[in-house]
Amino acid sequence: MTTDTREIGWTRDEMARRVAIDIPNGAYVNLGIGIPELVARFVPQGRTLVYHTENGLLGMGPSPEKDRADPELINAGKRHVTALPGAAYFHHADSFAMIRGGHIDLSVLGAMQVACNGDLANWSTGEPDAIPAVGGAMDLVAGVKSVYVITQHCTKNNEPKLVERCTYPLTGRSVVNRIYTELAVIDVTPAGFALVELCPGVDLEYVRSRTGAPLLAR
Amino acid sequence: MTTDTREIGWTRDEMARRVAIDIPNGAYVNLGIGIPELVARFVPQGRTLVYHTENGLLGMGPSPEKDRADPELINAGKRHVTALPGAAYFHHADSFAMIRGGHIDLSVLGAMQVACNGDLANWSTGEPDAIPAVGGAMDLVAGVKSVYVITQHCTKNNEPKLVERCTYPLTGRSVVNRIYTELAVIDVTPAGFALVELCPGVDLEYVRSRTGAPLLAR
Amino acid sequence: MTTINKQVKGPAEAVADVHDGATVMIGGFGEAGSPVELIHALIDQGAKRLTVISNNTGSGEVGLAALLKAERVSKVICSFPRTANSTVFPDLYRRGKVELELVPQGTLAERIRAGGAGIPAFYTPAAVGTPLAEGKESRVLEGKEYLLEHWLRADFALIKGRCADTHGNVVYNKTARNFGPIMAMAAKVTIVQANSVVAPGGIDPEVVVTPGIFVDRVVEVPSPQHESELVAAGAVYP
Amino acid sequence: MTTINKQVKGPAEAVADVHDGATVMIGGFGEAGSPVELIHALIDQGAKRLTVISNNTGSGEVGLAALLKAERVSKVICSFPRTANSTVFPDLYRRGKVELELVPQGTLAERIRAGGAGIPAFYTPAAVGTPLAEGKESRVLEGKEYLLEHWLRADFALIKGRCADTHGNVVYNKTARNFGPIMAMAAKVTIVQANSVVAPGGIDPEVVVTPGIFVDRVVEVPSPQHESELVAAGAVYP
Repeated sequence: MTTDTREIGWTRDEMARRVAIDIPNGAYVNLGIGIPELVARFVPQGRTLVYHTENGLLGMGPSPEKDRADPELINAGKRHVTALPGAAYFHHADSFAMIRGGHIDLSVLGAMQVACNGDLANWSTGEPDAIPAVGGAMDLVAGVKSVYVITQHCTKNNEPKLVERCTYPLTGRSVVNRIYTELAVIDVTPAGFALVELCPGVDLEYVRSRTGAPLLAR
Repeated sequence: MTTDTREIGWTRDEMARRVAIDIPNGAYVNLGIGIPELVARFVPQGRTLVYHTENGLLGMGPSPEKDRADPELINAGKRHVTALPGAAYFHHADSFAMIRGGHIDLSVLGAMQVACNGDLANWSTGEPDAIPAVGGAMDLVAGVKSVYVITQHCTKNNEPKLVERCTYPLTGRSVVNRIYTELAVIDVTPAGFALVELCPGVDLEYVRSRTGAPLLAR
Repeated sequence: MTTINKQVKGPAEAVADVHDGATVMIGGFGEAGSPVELIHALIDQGAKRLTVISNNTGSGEVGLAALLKAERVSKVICSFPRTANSTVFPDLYRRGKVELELVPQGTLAERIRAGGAGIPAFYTPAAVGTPLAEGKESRVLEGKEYLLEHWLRADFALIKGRCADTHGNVVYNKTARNFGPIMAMAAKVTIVQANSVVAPGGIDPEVVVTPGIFVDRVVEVPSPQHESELVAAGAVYP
Repeated sequence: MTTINKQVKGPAEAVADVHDGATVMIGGFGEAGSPVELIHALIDQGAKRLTVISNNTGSGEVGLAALLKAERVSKVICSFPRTANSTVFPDLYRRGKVELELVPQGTLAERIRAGGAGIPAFYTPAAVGTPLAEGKESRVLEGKEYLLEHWLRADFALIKGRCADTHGNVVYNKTARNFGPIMAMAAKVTIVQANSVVAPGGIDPEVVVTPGIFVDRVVEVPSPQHESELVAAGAVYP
């Protein structure tokens, strides 16, 4: 069930499920905070994914029952998690060696803006009174093999998040490979945004009208 | 007992014992291959030294009884050793982090030549058909807090090992703090070699005659 | 009989010599691994104008947040100074009471590790092309752009372990390990609070995470407080 | 039920795809940690013109020395190519049959670790002012001179562990750990021989030394041979 109230397009859960379909068996995956965390719920039957959380655990499992939570077993979002058989704990330099060294297959992140050249902005609005906080996002996009973004297609004010050029401060340059929104799955290609799949019931022109840069059909 | 046949000066065991006297309780010590290894036998009563071997062990103990040797528990000289209570194993990058990061208090090394500015040559004669091999010596002299050299005062051909300037390829520049030979204990100071102690029965002029650079008396 | 014993009586003794103006690394990611008792002892001790290197800035008004609230910290070097229930740092920052050096988390970890390993500087791809690259030297290596980053070292490190021996060997609890092992390497004086302190031999040498050479003092805190429980209970320190 | 299983049948299958011209990291310090069975399988497999990165060059005519003797190696990157009972490398080197890149041991370890950690280059004080600094970029940082050193990476790593699980997590035996954990990080394909291979959960996550993410294949070799015993017995491989 979902509390999502939009009229067309995938729900958040459906978006997360759509991401999960694209992740191959045995992949090492880092999930960002927020919507990306949902992806872990939808691993297709017959696949095993190994979740990495940058605070020092590979083989992260689902939330524990409440009375079994350990305040020292948490994920990057500071939520209680579990460790599955085959897990390993390690320190922060080793954890980011996994990230920076290209050992993580996939990072699924949220976004404020994605540009058609793959630039990502997801850490700061750049407003003067904002408390800047970057966490591991810049290391993730610079290091992992593939970066998928999962995000609503537009902001609450209906401004496109998929744009010609990011106006918010960048997290990384030319780092995003694929974008999952409630309307479509879109690749970032050398020619710009390219449609992979439309949500059933959504038409291409509508997606284009909600996108701030040209969208190639395949 | 010693098989040493020189007529004057300390035996090798006495040299090693003289080094040990200068090492404070609780020091972390790396011993080079050869004469330096003898130092471990002479830790003064009431002191505990923690021996580091760069192949991944802190808390190295003496050789095991023969039937208890493990071919995978060895020191940098590839000899069988033991691990004392309070020991720790670690990998090579961590081991040299201890060395390079200045965590090891003292390295005791052999030498081919030591110059009066502290330059050390102990890895290669530079001869064209020699197989060059450096091991961890360059990392040790660059990283540990103090470097002591333990060596015969002269070569077998009676050439001084304490010299104005090394003619052999260097291991490190201005790295030696103190030298222990069969004749004397000598500091490397900004003014050059300076006598700390003579072996009983050895006189200063004799040591000077065997030394290739000026030797200051204190 | 070993004559090495790094155990000190309590948190107060452990942090007694932290001086005004010191740089202090404080372990933890969120509350996991946060050495609450050592931080509280540091508040009691009174050292001022500290530079704190830590991934976050604490929550509520206990632990690291309480140290900030007491205005003992003039600069914070961290990756993520906001968290749930974190109001102290944002307030001080907006009022210009504390300086912030924001560092990507992996760069923060690597700079600390470099400090411990004697590597004064290294190249990393993180933050290239972003505002955090401003003023930094960059270089193309094998066709890709990298930034030059410098080591971080500290006067003191405050760390929480699960078990330590009197030689200073430490093992951790689950994801509370995080910054502990690298901060232990990078500080002149490393202070570890552990749920238990045992004799040498009490920790298998194969499973030691932080070898004793990196640790100067260990203090036993058998039942450490958890930040989230303190915050939930409305606790304020002191 | 996990659908990840990195175990392969035997050493031959494990090294089957090592190609001519590959760069191969081989773990071990002297005989401790030397993956003798994997090396012998590599000799049987026949790959040529290899670049081998390893601390030493083996002894007698077994293991790494046998690989050299078979003239499969065109270049060695190591810190100490001489040891007791080591005649194969010196002979090949004097005859100009093998190239040598001599690297200080700590720089070798750090270059490998850098390769695994995505750090393309770093500064180190080791070898400053020595012949091994020739041709290297140097730089003064905080008043001290350092050399710029570049990462080392490999196509394959051959490593010996004590126990591995089918996800690739590894623990080691005593000082046989040495280069294993960092080489596992730095190779595209990391192959581990272990005395035993267990199901996930068979190794406590707190004591894992090499997390499975760094390992591609594990092979069980229940009673591995020791180089010194083979040499003492006059063994020659193949």
